[in-house]
Amino acid sequence: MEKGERSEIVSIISRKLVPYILLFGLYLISYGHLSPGGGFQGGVVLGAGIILLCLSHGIFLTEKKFPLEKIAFLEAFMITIFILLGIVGLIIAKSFLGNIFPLKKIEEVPTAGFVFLLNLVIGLKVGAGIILIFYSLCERSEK
Amino acid sequence: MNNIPLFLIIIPLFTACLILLINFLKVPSILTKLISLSSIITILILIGFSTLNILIKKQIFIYNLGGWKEPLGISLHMDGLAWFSSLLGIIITLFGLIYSLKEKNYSFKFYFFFFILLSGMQGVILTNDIFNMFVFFEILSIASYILIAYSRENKAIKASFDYLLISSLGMSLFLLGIGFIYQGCGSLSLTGVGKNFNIANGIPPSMFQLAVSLIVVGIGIKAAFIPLYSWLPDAHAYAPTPISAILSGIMIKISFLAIWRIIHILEAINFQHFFLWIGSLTALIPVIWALSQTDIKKLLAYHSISQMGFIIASFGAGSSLSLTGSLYHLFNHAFFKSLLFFSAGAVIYATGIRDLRKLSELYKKIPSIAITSLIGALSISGIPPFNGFVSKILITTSLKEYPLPSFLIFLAGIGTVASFTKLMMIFFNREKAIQENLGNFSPNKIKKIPKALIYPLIFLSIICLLSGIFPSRIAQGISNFILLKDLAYPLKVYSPSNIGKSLTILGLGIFLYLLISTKRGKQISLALRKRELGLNNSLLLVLAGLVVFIIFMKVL
Amino acid sequence: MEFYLTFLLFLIGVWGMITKENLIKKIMGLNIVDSAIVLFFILIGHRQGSTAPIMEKGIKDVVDPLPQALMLTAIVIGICLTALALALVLKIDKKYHTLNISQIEKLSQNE
Amino acid sequence: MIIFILILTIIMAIFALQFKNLLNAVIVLAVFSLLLSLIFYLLHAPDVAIAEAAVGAGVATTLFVVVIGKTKRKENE
Repeated sequence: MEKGERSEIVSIISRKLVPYILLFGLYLISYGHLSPGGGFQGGVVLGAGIILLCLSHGIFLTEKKFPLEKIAFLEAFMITIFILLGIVGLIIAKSFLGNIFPLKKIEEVPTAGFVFLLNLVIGLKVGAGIILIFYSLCERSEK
Repeated sequence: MNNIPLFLIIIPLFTACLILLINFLKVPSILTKLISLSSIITILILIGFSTLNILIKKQIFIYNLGGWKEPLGISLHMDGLAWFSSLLGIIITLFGLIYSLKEKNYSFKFYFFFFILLSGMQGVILTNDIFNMFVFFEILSIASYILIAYSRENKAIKASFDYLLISSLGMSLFLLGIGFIYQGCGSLSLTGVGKNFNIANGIPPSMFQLAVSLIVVGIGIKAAFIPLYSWLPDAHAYAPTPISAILSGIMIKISFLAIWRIIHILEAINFQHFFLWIGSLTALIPVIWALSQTDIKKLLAYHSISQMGFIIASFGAGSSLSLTGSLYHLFNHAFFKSLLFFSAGAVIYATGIRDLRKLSELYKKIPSIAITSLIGALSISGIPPFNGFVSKILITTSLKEYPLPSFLIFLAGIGTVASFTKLMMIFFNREKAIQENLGNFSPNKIKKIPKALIYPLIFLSIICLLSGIFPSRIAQGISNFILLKDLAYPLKVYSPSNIGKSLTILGLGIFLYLLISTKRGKQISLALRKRELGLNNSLLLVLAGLVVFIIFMKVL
Repeated sequence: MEFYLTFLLFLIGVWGMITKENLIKKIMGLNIVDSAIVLFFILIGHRQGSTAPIMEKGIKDVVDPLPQALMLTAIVIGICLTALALALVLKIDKKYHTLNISQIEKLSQNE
Repeated sequence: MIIFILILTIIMAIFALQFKNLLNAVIVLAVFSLLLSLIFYLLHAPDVAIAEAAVGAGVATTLFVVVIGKTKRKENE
């Protein structure tokens, strides 16, 4: 993957494109409860943005910015947080993943209750997971 | 109390995540093992707490996920049957964990997927929502694909890939069946499906038949009855030993119990009767292949399918005695098959050889393993006073009205005795194995077996013996507390005629063993061994099985 | 009509899984089967003349949102299976140096 | 409209399975996923459409391409 010839155009365009893809991923995550999107879709878009970076700039450079160990730690950490949030919901709101925040009007992002938080956790986890799958298929993990 | 079903799923999941997380902190691996052990013991204690309420007070624990009640939300139900299978699963998993602690230095990834597997199993048992069941089945399957390929040997990876393709096709069929059910009745919770999805409520018969066939064939791939079992021998044989024991001991049974629940809820009585025939064929045909095997674990894997045949056939007969026999045999098979797999694993650990023909006279070197294997073999062949005898007698008594299936099961019993005589020869025969020029195995190379590997074997042997000695109490208990039916039949298992029958099977089995160990018999078994279905034919067989099921449903 | 075409798509996927010799082609067949089932569920929930299930003011008639939620899960599982199968294919290629199923089976029989 | 795109999708599926060059087949599979997500959008399932486009056309395609790059490119029959 990293030895193939890379054209200048692809490299520049993808460099300009990646921030917008990541932004779109974050948008999908944070507005998941109001418009189409959500944790999983946003996470996949985040992961796809990083993968695009890998494809255009080579996996070495990308791995310097996003090291494997940190991504793996992020993934494990997020899923643990998810279950802990569920247990917090169980203790406070009497049901697993129950809402512990006050509910306000629809269409306000920060007051979506628990859903926004869960979407964020899921999104980061899925994004990290997608990048991990890509890294391990490229066999960076076996050193 | 109602939270217990939730915790049975969440604790393994949380443990898995914790194991993954503490690996980043560079802690010693003993901590991983401690966490695993303590989490399983916690689950065991939780199930113990629920015993009184479920069995004596006949309560059903219902937990609504997220506080949404049944028709809208997902709920977890824990009744007697779920309690039984959950407990069985945890006990076998505990033994598998204890065994795995010393067998090899398994990395944290192994324990991570081990707990994901446990969580998926508990989920399949406890959930009362059919789509949720699909999700848990997939969690279970993905964990098992990875664990089967864990050793990274050529055949293990090939087996895992085959299993992945066949099982994914099956799961797709299952999902298609769920789609038909949702289209028909607009409900996904099993209670709602049972109320609304039947022909009396205006569901077109062809749709009902199609949905039931799709679901049964989809799950049936995991329960491994004929003709859907072709993935099983390789997958169970080349997995690490604790995983083989868990897959054979409990996973295929959980899939079968899911079929059991779905058939009961949809009230597909005709279909249940069909299982009598499927079960008796499943009992017989894999035994023929098992007789020809030379790999220790593969022989055991073929016998897992065959014993599932006994369970399924007995389920198909449908009377209260035969249902009790089915559950009793399921319980017994979980214990003696994991005992046999652990013993085989210990033999492989000690000698490093999997081939039956290369091993001999192991009794002198590892007597403890020889004795536990003998107990397992006697149990599976149905020799008194071990537990296999009791449940096989229950099954044959309940199948008396159906002459052909009971004859097939009789033949399967003879084949079982013969192939386990073949297996026992590695411990007790006196000939030198060198006679067939199969390499040089020197008895001095035997490794010492750590005690942690032997403890689970001893416990399992004791359970095998105890559940054979007190047959009527356990049978009554299963019937009264779990199936909620009275066992009308007076239980006299240890009557002279029953013992005579089992001794006849033993004699005929040993005769069959002498037949196959002649030169002609060896040629036939070599020819059989070479004839294995490829991946393409297995996938085709899944479709063929589906067509057979649909045609059968149409005819009746 | 859409249901029949979806069923045809399903059959094409199954046909690819069964008849193709190359392992990657088999995984593609699996992908197609998954997609066909997703399409089937979405068609079940679809009603003519209704709109997407998004909360806004003044919208009453929406399509059934439940199959869509279910299918998100199914897509997640599908990509997991694809990734796992591809990882196994890489390992198989390393061990057997071919991706042709009949050659692999011949090699593993002779071991 | 939906039926027309669905027929196109089926043709793409057949092409994806029939191409000898695996890289071409993967590209056709990505087109297949995109068309499918268009159908989902027309069937008022925007959530699923986004997921299918991101997963099927984006991530799955790259994974396939990586694996094909690491193994042999041609389907040998």
